[in-house]
Amino acid sequence: MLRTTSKLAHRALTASVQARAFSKDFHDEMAPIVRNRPDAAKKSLEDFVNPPGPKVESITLSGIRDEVMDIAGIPEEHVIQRRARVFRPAREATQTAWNNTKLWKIELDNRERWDNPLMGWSSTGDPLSNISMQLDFASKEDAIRFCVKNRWEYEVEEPKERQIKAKAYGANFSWNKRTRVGTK
Amino acid sequence: MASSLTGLGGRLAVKSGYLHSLSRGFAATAGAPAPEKKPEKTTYGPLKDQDRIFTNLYGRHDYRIKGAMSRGDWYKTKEIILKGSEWILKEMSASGLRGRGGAGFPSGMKWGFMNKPFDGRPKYLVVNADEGEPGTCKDREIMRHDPHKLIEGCLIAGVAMGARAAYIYIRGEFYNEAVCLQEAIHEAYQAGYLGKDCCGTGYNFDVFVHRGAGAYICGEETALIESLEGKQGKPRLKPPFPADIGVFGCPTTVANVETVAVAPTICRRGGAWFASFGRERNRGTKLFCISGHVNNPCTVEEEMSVPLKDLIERHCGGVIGGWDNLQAIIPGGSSVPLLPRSICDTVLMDFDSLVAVQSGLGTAAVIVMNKQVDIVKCIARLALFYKHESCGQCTPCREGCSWLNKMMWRFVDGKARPSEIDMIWELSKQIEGHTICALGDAAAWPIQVSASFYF
Amino acid sequence: MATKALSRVGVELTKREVVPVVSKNPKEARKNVIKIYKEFQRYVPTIWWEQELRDIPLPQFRLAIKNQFMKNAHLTDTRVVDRLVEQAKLDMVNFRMAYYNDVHVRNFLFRENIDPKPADFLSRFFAGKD
Amino acid sequence: MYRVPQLTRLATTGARIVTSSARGQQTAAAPEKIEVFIDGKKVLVEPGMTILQACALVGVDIPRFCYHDRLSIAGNCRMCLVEVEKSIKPVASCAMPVMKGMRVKTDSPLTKKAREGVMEFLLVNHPLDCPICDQGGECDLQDQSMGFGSDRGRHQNQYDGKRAVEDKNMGPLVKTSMNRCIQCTRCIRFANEVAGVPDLGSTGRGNDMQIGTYVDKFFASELSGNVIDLCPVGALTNKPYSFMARPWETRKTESVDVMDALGSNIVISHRTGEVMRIIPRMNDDVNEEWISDKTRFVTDGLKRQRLLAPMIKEGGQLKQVDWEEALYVVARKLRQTPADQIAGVAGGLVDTEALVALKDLLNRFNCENLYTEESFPTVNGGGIDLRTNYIMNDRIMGVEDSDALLLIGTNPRYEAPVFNARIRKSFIHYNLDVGLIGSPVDLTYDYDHVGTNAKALDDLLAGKGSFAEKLKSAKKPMVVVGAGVLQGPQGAALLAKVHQLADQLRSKQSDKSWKVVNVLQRVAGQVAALDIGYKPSVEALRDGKKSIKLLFLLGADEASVSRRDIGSDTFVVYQGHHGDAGAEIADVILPGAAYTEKESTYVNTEGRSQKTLPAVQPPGLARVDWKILRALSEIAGKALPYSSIQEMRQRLAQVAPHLTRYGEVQEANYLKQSMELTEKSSSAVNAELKPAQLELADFYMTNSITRASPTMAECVRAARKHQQNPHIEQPKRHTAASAM
Repeated sequence: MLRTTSKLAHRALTASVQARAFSKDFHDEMAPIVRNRPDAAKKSLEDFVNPPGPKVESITLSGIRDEVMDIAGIPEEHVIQRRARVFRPAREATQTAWNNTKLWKIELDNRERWDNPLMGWSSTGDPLSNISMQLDFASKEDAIRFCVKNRWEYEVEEPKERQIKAKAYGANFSWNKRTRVGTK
Repeated sequence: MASSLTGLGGRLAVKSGYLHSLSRGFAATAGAPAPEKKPEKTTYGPLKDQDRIFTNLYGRHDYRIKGAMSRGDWYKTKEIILKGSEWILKEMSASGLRGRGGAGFPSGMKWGFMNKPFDGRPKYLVVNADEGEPGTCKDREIMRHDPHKLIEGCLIAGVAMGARAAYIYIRGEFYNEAVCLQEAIHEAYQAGYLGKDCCGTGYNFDVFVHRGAGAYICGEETALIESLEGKQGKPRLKPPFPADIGVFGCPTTVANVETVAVAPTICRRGGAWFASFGRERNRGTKLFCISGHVNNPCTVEEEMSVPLKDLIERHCGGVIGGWDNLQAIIPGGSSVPLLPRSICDTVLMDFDSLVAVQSGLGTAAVIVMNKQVDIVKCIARLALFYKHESCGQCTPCREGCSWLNKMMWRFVDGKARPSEIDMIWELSKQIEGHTICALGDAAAWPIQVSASFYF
Repeated sequence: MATKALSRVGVELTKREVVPVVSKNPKEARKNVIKIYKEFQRYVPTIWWEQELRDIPLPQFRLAIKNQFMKNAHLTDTRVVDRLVEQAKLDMVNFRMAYYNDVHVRNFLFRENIDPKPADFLSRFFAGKD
Repeated sequence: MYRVPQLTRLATTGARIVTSSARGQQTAAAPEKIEVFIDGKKVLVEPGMTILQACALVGVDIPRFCYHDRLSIAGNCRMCLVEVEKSIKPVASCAMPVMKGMRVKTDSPLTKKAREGVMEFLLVNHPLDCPICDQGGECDLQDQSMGFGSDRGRHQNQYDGKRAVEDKNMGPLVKTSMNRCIQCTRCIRFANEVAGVPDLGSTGRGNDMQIGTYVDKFFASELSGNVIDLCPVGALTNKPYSFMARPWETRKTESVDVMDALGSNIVISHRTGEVMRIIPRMNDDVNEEWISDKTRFVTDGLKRQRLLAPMIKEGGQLKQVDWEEALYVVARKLRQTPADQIAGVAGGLVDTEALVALKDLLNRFNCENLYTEESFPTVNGGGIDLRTNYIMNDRIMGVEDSDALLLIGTNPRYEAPVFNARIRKSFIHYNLDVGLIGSPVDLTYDYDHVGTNAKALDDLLAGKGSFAEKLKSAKKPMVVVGAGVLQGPQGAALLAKVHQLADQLRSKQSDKSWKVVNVLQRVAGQVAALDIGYKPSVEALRDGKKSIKLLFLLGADEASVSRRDIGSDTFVVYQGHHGDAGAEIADVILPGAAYTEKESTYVNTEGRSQKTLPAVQPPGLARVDWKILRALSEIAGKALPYSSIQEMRQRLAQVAPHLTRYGEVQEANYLKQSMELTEKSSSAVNAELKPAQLELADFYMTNSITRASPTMAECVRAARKHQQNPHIEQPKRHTAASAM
């Protein structure tokens, strides 16, 4: 008896919770729609592209591009002394898919890492060490552009393209070639 | 005979119309020209005694060369050979013979594939005598009681395709049959029919017997080739087809024992004679092996297109408990879907009519099940068979067959949920058509069909 | 800094259209810079006195402030200049409100408590791995 | 000896043009391409390619398990099924050749359904080990099950159970977990085709099919580790690395291997400043995608026996000091010792930067006594003055074009396993004929054994024997001589003979860029050392021929110079990374960095300069080698003019420009001059050509890093035990002596 009631109570509770939860997203007769901002209106794509408001006249700048890097606050040793390697990652030898090799990456020269002698936590003196893990570029030019912007010296490593040579299943059974397969 | 598996591949192909066009092409070139078309027969069977090809099917006579010659074997073989490959192929095409191993591919055409210009590789005929299909016992009868028909057939087929040698891959369990066959080959060599300058024609031809090690999958032609080469009997992918790269990397035709064994008689009596039996595109006579719940299980030569009911009533003394006690029939060995009772009344035993009822002629091994049978258990037993015989090379068959097997036995024990009936049907669909060879298909079909009829 | 920056590999000279932040042209930007610069120089004696920085001669202190501005003299992008001006204004507030105290000033303007990083090869070699 | 940069440069470009035009002709002669449509996209494909390859051309990755680019096609996993128009069944794209006008759909519902079906079957018997599986995170099955797997299994585990397979013991390198195996047979094909040891195979059939070594035994191959990479699931994993790290936790540094002279490209996985493992990086010109077991499993050797701090010997005991003190002591010695009593010896693992720095340093003290531990004949054929004499002129790739290969006194199987795999590939696919002069060893392929003595070369020169015929009729013959047999007094004469033979073969060549003569070096640093002018022999130092008072050992660990040779009053400075033979005799030890810890240049045996990148920091107080020398120079008062790696590279380019053209091979073009300088002798060279590494147990420990590695020690033990097993049959190879 007790079990049934508790069950019922539980069901009622969940129902009410659900109703409340749903009322946020769906119109429900039980819960009237409350508008917090009466002037809210749906924006169109055009509104985002050309936002309404006073137009600011653009100015023409001539001079050094990416001058903003001067005030980016990056310590000088991470700008001047860094060398970047622009490369396309090799296919993981442990896997056969090629999709991860279709992008370009940047890797900066390796800086000091050390272990905490007590806990074994590892640290690095390099705030940019994650770049090769986090940044993907669609093309070499993009990656170079990024290096240029950050004023890193860079070198581009051209990837070793794989060669696709025609291969035939029939070669396994060839009568006069050494490609004959002996074991399965 | 596992090569009947390929029959089911053929069945698929027929569905798509592929084989239709092939057979039509074949009929147009080989069949008589349209104007004097004979009226088609409407009733088929029983076969008259004088039309039987395998006259020592029951072993009542001598199987050796003397007895064989008294039954007409090796008669004018030299003349047949001297008529040449073209003529033999023409007769074979005219006879309308379709492969007896199950696939039912027109033999004349198949043998003709081998007539490619010589590229330095010898050609081989491989005779598939690995008769492992549950319910099938026709090749065994030929090999132990009429081996000379097979050997002469090897020679004639070999000449037709320009083969250097024939390998007869005989099932390992057929010890006595291999002995008989080897004995017969020995006799043929001694009589000068085989070896160098066979029958005095100047043609060199050898026949070798290779005993298998007892794997059902070795009845699949490419697995058979692998096994013949001394490797594990695991099927190859196609293409390349054996006619291109076969045994030892050379062009090869793999033919069933019965197909090869009927060839000499066709050549002697003419393709037209053979074509006078059976319906169009299903010509000739055929060995039927009837087993299961009939009063008198037997192997019998009958005309193609004989009604299933006639076959059982006439030769086997009917179903145990009477025709009304019939539950289902597997018409062509374990790898074809079974027929429920209602279809059995009228269906004709040939390639096309069985395909029309979603089954197949296979090896024409008719397995009769009456109503005393637990059909689910029967199917489960088949699933166990296929699980045991799967070669393990490709994923769907390796994993699927054992899964199906486990599920089927749960069905037998009643430990399954009704929803699993649909699931097993889906699983069998996942196996079918995704495997290297047709064993996966063969394992899937009985379950598929029974899932739709009986569960 | 300026020459160094120019000599870097990637820096390119361009001409392009941008949306201004505050100043519409370099002239205006320059005016803003000078304005805040003057403000600083006027306020320097106050800091110098209040923050107990009298051990540093006042002209030197003025020079340090000037250096801070001259450090960025090479900038041409008005938006960057605007941003630096805003930063200077904020510094000004910090001074006025005494959020900066003498230690900040000494470190910031005179690098007093900051050890220089080893510059030559040998000292870098002895100091660490890079 | 420094080369004239301009000349070499001109010569190279000329040669490059030749090769490229030759290649151009080849493509022109290629058969007409056929047109197929992949997902509606037209692509022109060479006839004979498979659908899967055609898809790869347009960048469509077909999921696969059994197919591997460098193995034969098996077609058994069925994951690569695609829909082809006009075919009712989906076809296995890995084995199906393309046909004209074929329309392939790689993303159709039929294709997807087929793959989903296969995936479900694969997962039925695959254990849910992912959380504890070493392959987790880099598992093809895991990845593809995200794409094609169901969110829940339909397998009734409680009734039907999963397959359980006993794990196999394949030795100390490859860990097996056979429950996870999906029977793709990649490992079997690798062992049989690439490694050439038919140790792996399948037993049983159907669901009971198992992959294994048939009987419980060591997977005795020098390339065995590659099956770990090949395995698309976690059935074969790295035993020393097991449960060490997850792939997503590690950082990967692309680098170059130094265990042999090939310079195999590798990726170093490291975490928390520790090298976790080494895996290969694809480079078709060098190592395809294989690496040897030594390369892969040496990682634990990098952590043991390391020199962590500078040390000075005081009263026979080495005492730890700081860098200032150690460098000061060495600098003082350097200043005090007369120039002709100073000598430097470089070992085989030393990088080019350090070699140049040491040479520059000693040169500043007017010392020219710079030697390499590995010796090489200096007199004949221009000796080491001409680069053709000591590099592999026809390149590693050249083996694939070659049609007859003569190996002289080398056992490439253990000296350069990946090169040997390339020879085997050429043997299998391009019908390469191989001949061997030297100890009859198992090379994993058939060869004509021409003789064990160098006298056999004279027979070849005279055109006697069946292999001489083969060499003569070959369009592109290659002669590869092992650097091992060129050591010692007979080396020069032997090299002259080799040149004579090569010249004879070359005279018939139409392709003048084909050089025939090739040297297979044994150590990674040798070509660079010779390029920048080290004298390749320490003979001069032995037996007190020179009174050396200050000996600078730069990573020289092969005990080529012992205390006995130099006398007890010689001050020995050892700079290197491992406490091995060199450190043993040292008075001062300067701890250096191993190849995983520095950015450095190595030139491989074909003259290809490649770059290592630092994965981790040198341990303890150890420093990058060239920086130590640079610091020493400054303390000694003659500072070297480079203090950053860029400046160092500029110096390298100054010394020899090819050293900084990374990834490229600098061709050597003074063959004619070399021939003119060769002293032709008609007398036969009587020397037994016996390479140092004859069997697998010899392979594992060849340098200071491998000698420090417990894994390698275990391998040696396993290989010896394997050798003694009376029940193991060696694979049959046709190595009959060619009929003379």
